[in-house]
This record gives sequence, C-alpha cells and structure tokens, in this order.
Amino acid sequence: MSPPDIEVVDDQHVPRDVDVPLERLRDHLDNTWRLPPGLFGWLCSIDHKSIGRRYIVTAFIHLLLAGALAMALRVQLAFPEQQILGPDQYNQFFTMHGTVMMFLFAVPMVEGVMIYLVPLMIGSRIIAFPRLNAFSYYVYLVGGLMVWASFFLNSAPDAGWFSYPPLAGPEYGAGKRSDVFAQMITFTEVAALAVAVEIIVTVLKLRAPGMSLDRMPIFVWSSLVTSFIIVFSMPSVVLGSTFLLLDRLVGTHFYNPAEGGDVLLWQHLFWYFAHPEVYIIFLPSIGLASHVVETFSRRPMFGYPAVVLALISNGLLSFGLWVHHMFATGLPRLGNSFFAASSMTIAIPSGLVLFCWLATIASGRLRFKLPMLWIVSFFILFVMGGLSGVMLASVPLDLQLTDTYVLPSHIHFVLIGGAVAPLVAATFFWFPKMTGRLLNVPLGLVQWMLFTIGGLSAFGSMFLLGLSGMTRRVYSYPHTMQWDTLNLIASVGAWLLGLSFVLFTINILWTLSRPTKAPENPWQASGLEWSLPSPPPIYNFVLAPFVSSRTPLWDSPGPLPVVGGLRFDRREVLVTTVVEAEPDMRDPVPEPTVWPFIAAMVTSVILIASMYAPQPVAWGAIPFAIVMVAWLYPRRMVSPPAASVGPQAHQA
Amino acid sequence: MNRAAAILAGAALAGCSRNPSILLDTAGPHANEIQWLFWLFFWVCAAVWLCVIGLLGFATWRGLRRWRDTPAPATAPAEERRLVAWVSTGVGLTFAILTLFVGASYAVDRKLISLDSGPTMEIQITGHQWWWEIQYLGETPSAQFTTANELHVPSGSTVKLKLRSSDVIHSFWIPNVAGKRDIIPGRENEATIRVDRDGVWHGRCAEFCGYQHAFMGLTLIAETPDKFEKWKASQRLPAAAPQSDEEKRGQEIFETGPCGACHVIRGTSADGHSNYAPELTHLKSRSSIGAGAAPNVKGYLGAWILDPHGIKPGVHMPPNLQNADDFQALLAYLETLK
Amino acid sequence: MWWRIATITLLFVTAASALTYWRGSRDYRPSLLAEANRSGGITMSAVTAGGQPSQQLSPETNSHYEVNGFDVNEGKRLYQWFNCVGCHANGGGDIGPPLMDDKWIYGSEPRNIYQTITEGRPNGMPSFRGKIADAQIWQIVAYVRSMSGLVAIQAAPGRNDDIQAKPPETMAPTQPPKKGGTPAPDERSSQ
Amino acid sequence: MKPHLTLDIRALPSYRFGHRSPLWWGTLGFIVIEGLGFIFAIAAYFYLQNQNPDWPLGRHPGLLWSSLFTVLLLLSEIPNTWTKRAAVALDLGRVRVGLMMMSAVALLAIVIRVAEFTTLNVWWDSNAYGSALWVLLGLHTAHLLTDAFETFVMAALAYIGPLDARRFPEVEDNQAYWDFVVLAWIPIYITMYWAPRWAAGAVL
Repeated sequence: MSPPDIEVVDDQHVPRDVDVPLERLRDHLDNTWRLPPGLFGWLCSIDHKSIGRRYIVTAFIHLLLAGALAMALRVQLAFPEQQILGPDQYNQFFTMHGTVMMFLFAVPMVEGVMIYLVPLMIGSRIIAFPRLNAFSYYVYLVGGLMVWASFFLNSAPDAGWFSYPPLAGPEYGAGKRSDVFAQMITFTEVAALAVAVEIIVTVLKLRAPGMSLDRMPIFVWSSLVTSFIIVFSMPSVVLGSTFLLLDRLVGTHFYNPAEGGDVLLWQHLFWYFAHPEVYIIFLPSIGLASHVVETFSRRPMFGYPAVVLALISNGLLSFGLWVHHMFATGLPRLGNSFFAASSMTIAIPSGLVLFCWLATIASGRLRFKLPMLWIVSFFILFVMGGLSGVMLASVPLDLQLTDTYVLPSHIHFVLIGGAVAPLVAATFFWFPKMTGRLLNVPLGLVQWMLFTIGGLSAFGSMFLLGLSGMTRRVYSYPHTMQWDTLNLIASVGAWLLGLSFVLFTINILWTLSRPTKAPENPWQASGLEWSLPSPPPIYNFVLAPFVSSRTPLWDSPGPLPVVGGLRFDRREVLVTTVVEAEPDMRDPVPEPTVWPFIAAMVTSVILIASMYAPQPVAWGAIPFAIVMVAWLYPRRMVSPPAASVGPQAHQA
Repeated sequence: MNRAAAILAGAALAGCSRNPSILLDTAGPHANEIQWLFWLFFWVCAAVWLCVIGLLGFATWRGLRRWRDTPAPATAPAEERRLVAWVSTGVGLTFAILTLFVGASYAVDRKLISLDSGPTMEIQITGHQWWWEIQYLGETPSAQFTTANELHVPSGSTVKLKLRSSDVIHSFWIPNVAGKRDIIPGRENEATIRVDRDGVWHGRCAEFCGYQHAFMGLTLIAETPDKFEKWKASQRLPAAAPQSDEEKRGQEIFETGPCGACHVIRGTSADGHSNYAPELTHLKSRSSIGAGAAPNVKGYLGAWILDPHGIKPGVHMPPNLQNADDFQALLAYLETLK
Repeated sequence: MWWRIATITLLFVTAASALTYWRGSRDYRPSLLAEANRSGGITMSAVTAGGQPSQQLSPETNSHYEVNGFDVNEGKRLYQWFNCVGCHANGGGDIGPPLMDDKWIYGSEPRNIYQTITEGRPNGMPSFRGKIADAQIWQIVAYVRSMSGLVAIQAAPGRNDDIQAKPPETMAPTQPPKKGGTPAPDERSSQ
Repeated sequence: MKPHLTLDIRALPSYRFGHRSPLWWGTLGFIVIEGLGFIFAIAAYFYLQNQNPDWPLGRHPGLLWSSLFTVLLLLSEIPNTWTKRAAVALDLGRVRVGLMMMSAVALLAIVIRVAEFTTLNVWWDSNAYGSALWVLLGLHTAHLLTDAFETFVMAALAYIGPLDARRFPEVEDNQAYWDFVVLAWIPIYITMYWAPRWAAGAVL
C-alpha cells in the first residue's frame, strides 16, 4: 500500500487579515471573494446576499401574478351570476391564487429575507452550506415555473390550495392538474427544508464572537424558531403529497376507503403542516416588525426575554391545533374541545408580543417614519384577523363559520395584516441597505392608505358575507341571495389593495433607476448590518465584529471592536460555539460553483418526469449521483497541524 | 341584538326574511344556541379590538411627546416597573377573556349534543356531484321512497340525517337550522336537525366539490306533521300514467332515448340509477331543477334538456337535441310528473 | 441582466414543453353541432340538418379525446354508467369479449370502436345510437383503448376509489393490437 | 486607520470533529428531517391499521430476509464504530480498511433488501396495507442506497482523492449517518413485521 500522502503543512505562518492595513485588506478580500464574470458567474454565485435577493425578487413576482389572479376573481364575483370566468377557469384561478400565495410567495419570501439578513445581523460572512442554498433557490425557481406553465396551458391545479382527495385523487382529478400541485409541494418543501437547516446552523455556529444567545437580534430568534417549525412540520406534507402522487400514478390506496385507505389521512397530514405554516410566515414578520418598532422608538425592545419566549411558545403551540381545521368532519367531540382550547391559547403569546411593542413605543423617543405606518396597519388588520381566528377556534361557532367567507376574511386579515404589512415595512426599512437607495416617501404614503383602506373594506365585507351564509370557493352566486352589495364592496377593496401593490412596484423600479446615495445607517438603527456600507460588499465584514450587547451600534460609539486572525488569501469564516459564541474554528468556505445549478436542473427534470411515470426516479438517480459527486468533490485546502496527524503521516 | 345585527351586517342582511344568514331568522334550536354564542364572541372581540387600537394611539402620542434624536438609554427602573405592570395586565385580561370563551363554547357544545338526542325519524342523504339524493327510510320497502334536492321534514320533531357521499367530500349545511357536517366518502356521518318554524329554508354544499359546488343547493321544507304525511303519501306513488297521445309519445321517448339510461321514473321502464341522476318520478312536485340552478318551469326545463351546460356548466348530463316534435312531447310528458 | 431573464425564460419554456406533453384543458360542453349531426338535425335551432353519418367522421376530428386526461376519465365513468361492465367486466371480459388484451374482433381504431358502440355487433353487442351523446361515445372509445394501453400514458386514468378489479390504466401494459380477425375460439369459450 | 482589535484567533484549527463542526449540525438537521419522515410514515401505517378492524389486509410479510437484514445492520455497528474512531484518530490506514468493510456491508445489505422485497406477500396496489408496507420499505431503502453510495465515494476518496484533514470529519459524519440508517430500521422492522403479529396474538 502506497504511503499515505497527507501533506503536512502548518498554515500558521500564512499572513492574516490583521497583518495588513485595512485598505489593502479590502482589496485582498475583493480579490479572494470575486465571482467568475458573466452569466456563468451569476449561475455560480453562492453568496447569501445574491441568493437571498433572487428569492425575494422571485417571490415578489409570484405575489404580483397571484395578486392579479385575485383581481380577476373579484371581477367575477363583483356582480351576481356573471360568466366572465367559467367554473373550470375559476377553480384554477382561486386554486392558483391560494397555492402560489402560500407556497411560492409567502414562505419563500420570508426564507429570502432570512437568507439575506440573518448572516448580516449575526456578523457572519456567509450562510452555512452556501452551495446547498444556491441549489434550494433553483429548485424553488423551477417549481414555480412549472406551476405557472401548467396555468398558462389551462391545466393548473383546480382542487383548492389544500386539494382534498378524492376531489384531487385519481378518479375525480382527471389529467395531471393535481400532480402539478403535489409535485409543486415537493419542489418548494425541498427548498424550504434546505434553507431551514442552513439558517439553524448559521444561527447556532456562525454568530460573531460575543453574540451569546441572549444577545441575538429578535429577527434572528424568530428565524431560528421558524426554521425549527419548518423542520418539524414540512415532512408530514411532503409525505402526504407523495401518497397523493402514488395514489394517482401507480394506484396505491392511501386515500381510497374501499381498499382500506382513508380520505381524512390527507387532512391530518396536510393540516399538521399547514397550520404551523401560518406561523412560518407570521413569526419572521413580527421579528422584522420588532426591529422597525425598536429603531423608531429609539430604545431597546421592551421585554426582550418575554418576546423571545413568546416566539418560542408560538412555535410550540402551533403544532397542537391542526384539528381545528377539521371540526366539521365529525371527529370525537371531546378531542375537538381540547383543540379548541389550545387554539385559543396561542392568542396569549401573540398578544404578549403586541403589548411589548406598545410598551416600547410608549416608553421610547418615537420618530414616526414611513415604516411605522405599516406597524399601524399591522395592528388594525392583524388584530381583526386574530380575533376572528379566536371565533373560528370555538367548536360550535366553527360549525357555522367554517367554509364560509368568514374564513377567507380571517386568513387574509392574518396574512395581509400579520405578514404582508410587516414585510412592506421591512422593505422600506432595509431597502437602502440592500440597494443603497431610499424608497420614495409620498408614493409610500398613498400606497399605505390604499393598502389599509382596501384591506379593511375587502376583508371586512368578506366577513359579513360569511355571516350572511356565502360559502367560499363559489364561482358565482344568484342575485336572490342578496350578496350583491357586499361583494361589490369586497371587489372594490380588493382592487384598491391591488393598486397599492402596483404603486409599490412602480416605487421600487423608479427608485432602482436613481443613483445610490443612501448612508450606512439612515435610520440610526442598532443592528450589526447597519455598520456595513450600503449595499454590503460580497464578504460582508472586513473583520469579524465583536459583540458585547443587544444593540451594538447604540452602545459602542465609534468603530465596532473586531476579532482578527482569519486568512485573506482564501475564503475563511469564523465558527463559534453554540451558546456563548466563543471563537472555535477557522472554517474554509467552498468556492462558487455551477454544480448546485446543474444538480437542481437534474432534480427538477426527475421530479417533473415522475408525474408521468415512476421509472424516471430510478434512472434519474444515476445522473444525480454523478452530479452530487462533482458538487462535493473535495479540493486540497486544509492541512492538520503536524502533531495531530497519525503516525504514517510523518513518513510523507 | 338582532336589530344591531341588521345594522351591522348592512344592506345584504337588513330586513329580509328567509335570509341565509346565520345571524337573523334562525329556524331551530341548534342555530339559536350558536347564534347567542356568536354575539358573545362578537361584542367582546369588538371591544378588544377598539382597546388595542386605542392603546396604540395612546402609546404613539406618548412616544412622540418624548422624542429626542439620540437613542434612549434603558428607561428608569420605576417606569420599567410600570410598563411590566401594564403588559402583565394585558396578558392577564387576554387570559381571562379566553377562559370565558372556552367555557362558553364548551357549554354550548354540550347543549348541542343534548339537542341531538331522541330523533323521531331518519332520512338518508347522499351527496353527489352536484345534487342531493334523499331517501326516506321506512320500516317496509313500500314505505321507502327516493327524491332529490328537496328535503321535507315535519316541523318541531327531531330528525336524524344519515349523510353519505357517492364521490367526493361534500358538506351538509342549512345556515338557519344548524352548523355544518361534512359528508365524507367511506365514513358514515350523521347530522341531527330540528326545525321549529314552518317554511322554506335554503341550504347548500359547503365543502368545495368541483365545478358546480356553487350551485349544489338544497331546499328544506318544514311543514306541519299532517301536511308532511300527505306529501309523503303522494311521493310514494309511482308516476301518473300519461293521458294525451303527445304525453304517451313523450314517455316512450324518455324510456327509449338517452333519458332513461340514467334517470328513474317509477312505474315506467325508465329504470336508470337513482344514484347516477336525480329521480324524476315526481319532478313537478319540486320547486327547482339542477339542485337549485333554475326554477322548475317548462321553459327552463326545456333549456335544461337541450343544453344543461348552458345553465350549469360541467354538470354530468349531456346536451340532448331531439327533433322539435319529440322534444315538445318529452316536455309535455315531464310536465305531467306531479 | 438580459441573459438572466433569458435563462429563466428558457427554464420556463422547458417546463412548459415538459407539461404540454399531454392536454390538460377540459371541454365539458360537447359541440352542439356534433350532436345535431348525430340526431340528424333539428328544425328548432339554427343548426342545419343532415350531417353525414357519424361513423364516417374522420378519426382526426376526434383524436383529441385520446390525449386528454379529462375525456378519457369521463369515458371511464360512462363505461360504468352505461353498464359496459355488465358484459365486458372491467375489461377482462365476461359475456362480452375482453377489452384489455390485444385481440380486436372489429378493429382497434377509434372509428371502429365508435361504430361498434353506435351500430352494435352480432352476438349481443347492442346499438347505443341515440342513447349516448356523441361526445360521450368518443370519450368511451378513448377509455376502451386506454384499457389496452393504446392511449398516451399521460392521459390514461388512474385507479378508481372503489374495490380494485385490476391495476389502474396508468399501469396498463401496451398491447399492440392484432387488427381485425376473430380471436382463436378458445379465448371466447374460456371467458 | 487601525481597527480596534479585541482578539486574535489566528491559532485556531481549520477543522473540528463532532458538534464543534457546522457539518455535524447540518447532518443532524437532515437526520431529524428524514427521521420525522419515517415517524410520519409509521404514524400513517398505524392510522390506517386503526381504520381497518382486520389487519394486515392479506398475509403477514415474511420474516426470514427481514430478520437477516436486521441482524446484519446491528452487527455492522461494530466495523462502523471502529471506522468512526479511526477517523477521529486521523488514522488514514484504519480509515481505509474501515471504509472498505462498510462498503462490503452496504452491498450485502442491499442484496438482502432486494430479497426482502420479494417476501412482502402483498402489492402496493392491492390495498392500503400494501401501499403503506411498500412505502415504509421503499423509504428506508432510499436511505440505504444513499448512504451506501456515499460510503463507496468516501472509500474511493480515501485512496485516490486529494487527501487533507477535512476528509476525517467527513468520514466520521458518513458513519454517523449509517448509525441513523440502522437506528431508523429498528422501529420500521417492528412496525412492519412484528406489530401486526403481536396484534394478532402471535407468540414473541
């Protein structure tokens, strides 16, 4: 056996970042972290900022498209007995609206924001497993493209965003429509699960020295909790949609009662995920909002520990209430009462967060800048959604309210108020950091008015429609039902809401065409990301910052204290311990590469082909295996200190 | 309360009887129980919402008054204590309200269960895409009969409905009478209703079930026991024999043409399957066709036969273009099915 | 910028072409014209009388039923509703010949099967002319062919939500038809 | 300008074993995800059993190959742990031997698994029981194949690959994943082969 050839080079002598003056260090880092040029470089990029930006932009486009569908739905329902959309089209439209908003806009949007912000907030240069991160984006991208392709071919999913079998099953869901739905779930959940793991590891291992758990920004906490929710909830829906695909393609019987299956199995597997999903969307949003509140109240968030505990208990409780989506299915009454109680309990932590914000605002030195307006709409809209949620959690009330328009009203109040409003606030807040440009204020004001008024009138009248007995998912309604007026109000409100997003888009595009002139820290915020230039360089921090409080930029005037000693001739990042964030290891970062993109393409082809026949999964495994080897193939970069190598090493 | 409701719910609800609302015009004890529970929730929630918005206004006003350009240091311990008191009060109140809600819901749920006891008759309702098959179960086969989309019950008596589905998940819901109960393939669900007020109540399928989920209507007719018995007796009878030659020709067309392949008319050789298509033995005794899609008058009936998709797109019944005379004969015959 | 857009557009087109492989659009409202032709025309509508007999409709005009999942699925439902199972069982054959094998007494082309259904055949196959809407007959034709794997696998229906008599048509092995001819006697007797 | 330096970490190593390396946390994350996949699949199995008074729907699956497979997996923990220790000790020679052994074990396991599929006594499209059975076994086979492949690659790398110290944490990681494949199998084995027998009141 040939002697082992581990090269025994001790890299202690290699010059480190602190050995050169800052200016030259910047040049070195620019050089080390540079991407290949052109399209190839773009496909190779594994930088968390560019991947995060792509997530955000893609999700925003999904928002606009699905929003346009909603506008069409409201045109159809504006007046009774209209035939603008036939039932087939209408079913595709509302299914696409719900599916895209939940799976392709909301969740990827918060993922994108996490991918972009978390490493900046914790003072890291990268997100953990950056190549996996790039892979996840391309998988998500193709999943979305597939769904829209099916829509433009008039073959979109049409069984609702929770596609209950048997309607979505093999006998009553003809064609490949529901397969597109099920496979879309596979695409997006693969991406989401990958991102969740990256975020968890990033938060636990890549925090700047000194940023112990109790000094983490609230958004980082909410990202951590959210990622755990994703990890613990999404496997169930992936399994459920796989069952559905198998039922439809190879004739398994998971949802076929005649052969021992059960249609409620799907509802359990789906809602066990889909209720926590609301918190997957909601928790990061209140994390973002907390920073807006803190910054403009000009004081550290009141009750930081309480807020963090509230986030965690929200995450835990969200797993204990999926059955409240199934009260009408005739499950045991007593169990229902338990789930009703637990569903209401979750209002307590959510309320606690709101009270802490109020306390922060009241005791702070408030400056009422534009982002704060969306905090106001958060209170107006989300509290309504939360309270109507409490109504729906009561078993007897739910029996009357469920599947009526009270439900769309509730979920839109919650998601538009609780998730979209904070996300818009966050956009106005972090846009300068991302792009170096401040968004236009007057446009923002008009947008805010349209947003709030539109939201209130649209979803308020939907609530009343539900009370007057209008069931959801109807493509038309007879005039004799006397639902005309409220539907018209709902439609007008919806269009105002849509208009506000048109203005938003215009504002963003117009601003992007302006020169970059935003300062490092336009809002005098307290987080680490505001110590960077706008937009930040590809390596984020020239020197790893050293953190000694929750609001570093407020507590340490002058430049941040730093930690030195990383190599600059190759990509390195500092790994710290889980709880106290003490420096523990210099981790070499993988180079940019195109393999994640190729791997994602191979995966996508396999997933799409497997909607038609089972064999592709088998033969697709071979190219996939090859690509994975190429992706993970190691390059010689690190060597152990001579002492720690086994005996044979010395012979080399 | 209810007048407040009328104002609140606006034009859509105001002052119309037989309104599909769950708030006005309840027809049975189940709906009544849920109604007062709703108002309890509604007014408390409204108060909470106003308080929160008020607090936000107050906090903003207070914060703006203290505005400085430099970030505040951690606030004074005294104020911090006051804030803690405020927040914990808020949380405490939230907890109290939720306890009230849980208790009230539980009580009402118990009450609803007790209301289900001691049904005096059983009716089997089968949900189809997109209509309702209704079977009145009697002791003897002769006492049983099947009809569609129109449910007659004697007012004041507790009726147990056995809910079955022949295809996908539906949900049985008559807003003025009681809450929903899903109809799930492979499961045997039951709903119990009691209608105390005579009259016509409109229900519909509440769980999305495909193209015509929007027009899967169900009419509930509550009438005095003797009227109900009369109706039952008339429904048990086979179809009346046609009189005129045109009507006879119509029956022949029905039996030999496409109609008889799916529909049933008792007393004729049209023995399709009453679980594929609505039974037509007493078609004209019903107020609507196509599960509430259109009124049951000769014009609509003709249009329905020629092109059902014009009225109810996606329905399973195909277009039927007879030549004009056959068509008129068929209509004339159907008009006799009182 | 442009090449990023180009890349994504390319991906979109790829996804689209992957999906166009089957037609998923649904035409649940059969052409009244075809109906008029079938019933020899009507005087009360604008449709002109005297269409050609439908078994002469060229297969091309109806081939789209075969690549449309919805139509084949409808055919499967109607196969039950019009009680084809009564004689042919679930394709295995009973009183009537099996439909899931490669033997076709009167031809396996859509138009042959269409004719078999409309005109009927000796030894017990009744004529359904005038009992089944034309479009529905073509849907049944498509389904019958799917039982022996003759329609695109992408359009073949999956299993039904009831007791399984046979594997779903999505898994049906393709039986290259032996056109025309009568099957060997033992098959007919062995049914 | 001079940065306000509080700490110099130039002496830190650039690889770590176990929970000190991000890689370990990443693997743990995916193990949790896939483990939950197994848990939900098993839950679905028992849920369906709950819906069906007579279970299994059909004959009991054969015990021979499955039990053989179980024994092999349990025994494989010996060379597996040995290899892990060798990796932590940065002992290339022993790592090479260990990886070869583990590759052989994985191959053998796959062969037995193929035989096991033939003794399920039910098809996936016969009834819900068959569906659940095939999914459980298929799910675990997917993991078996993945880790077998990874083991082959690691073994190859140990000979021909560009060697540096970071291989060793990766080997440790790969063997940890094999632990998961073994651990996940035990409950699945009991669920598939013994739970229905016990329910039917069989001995053992």
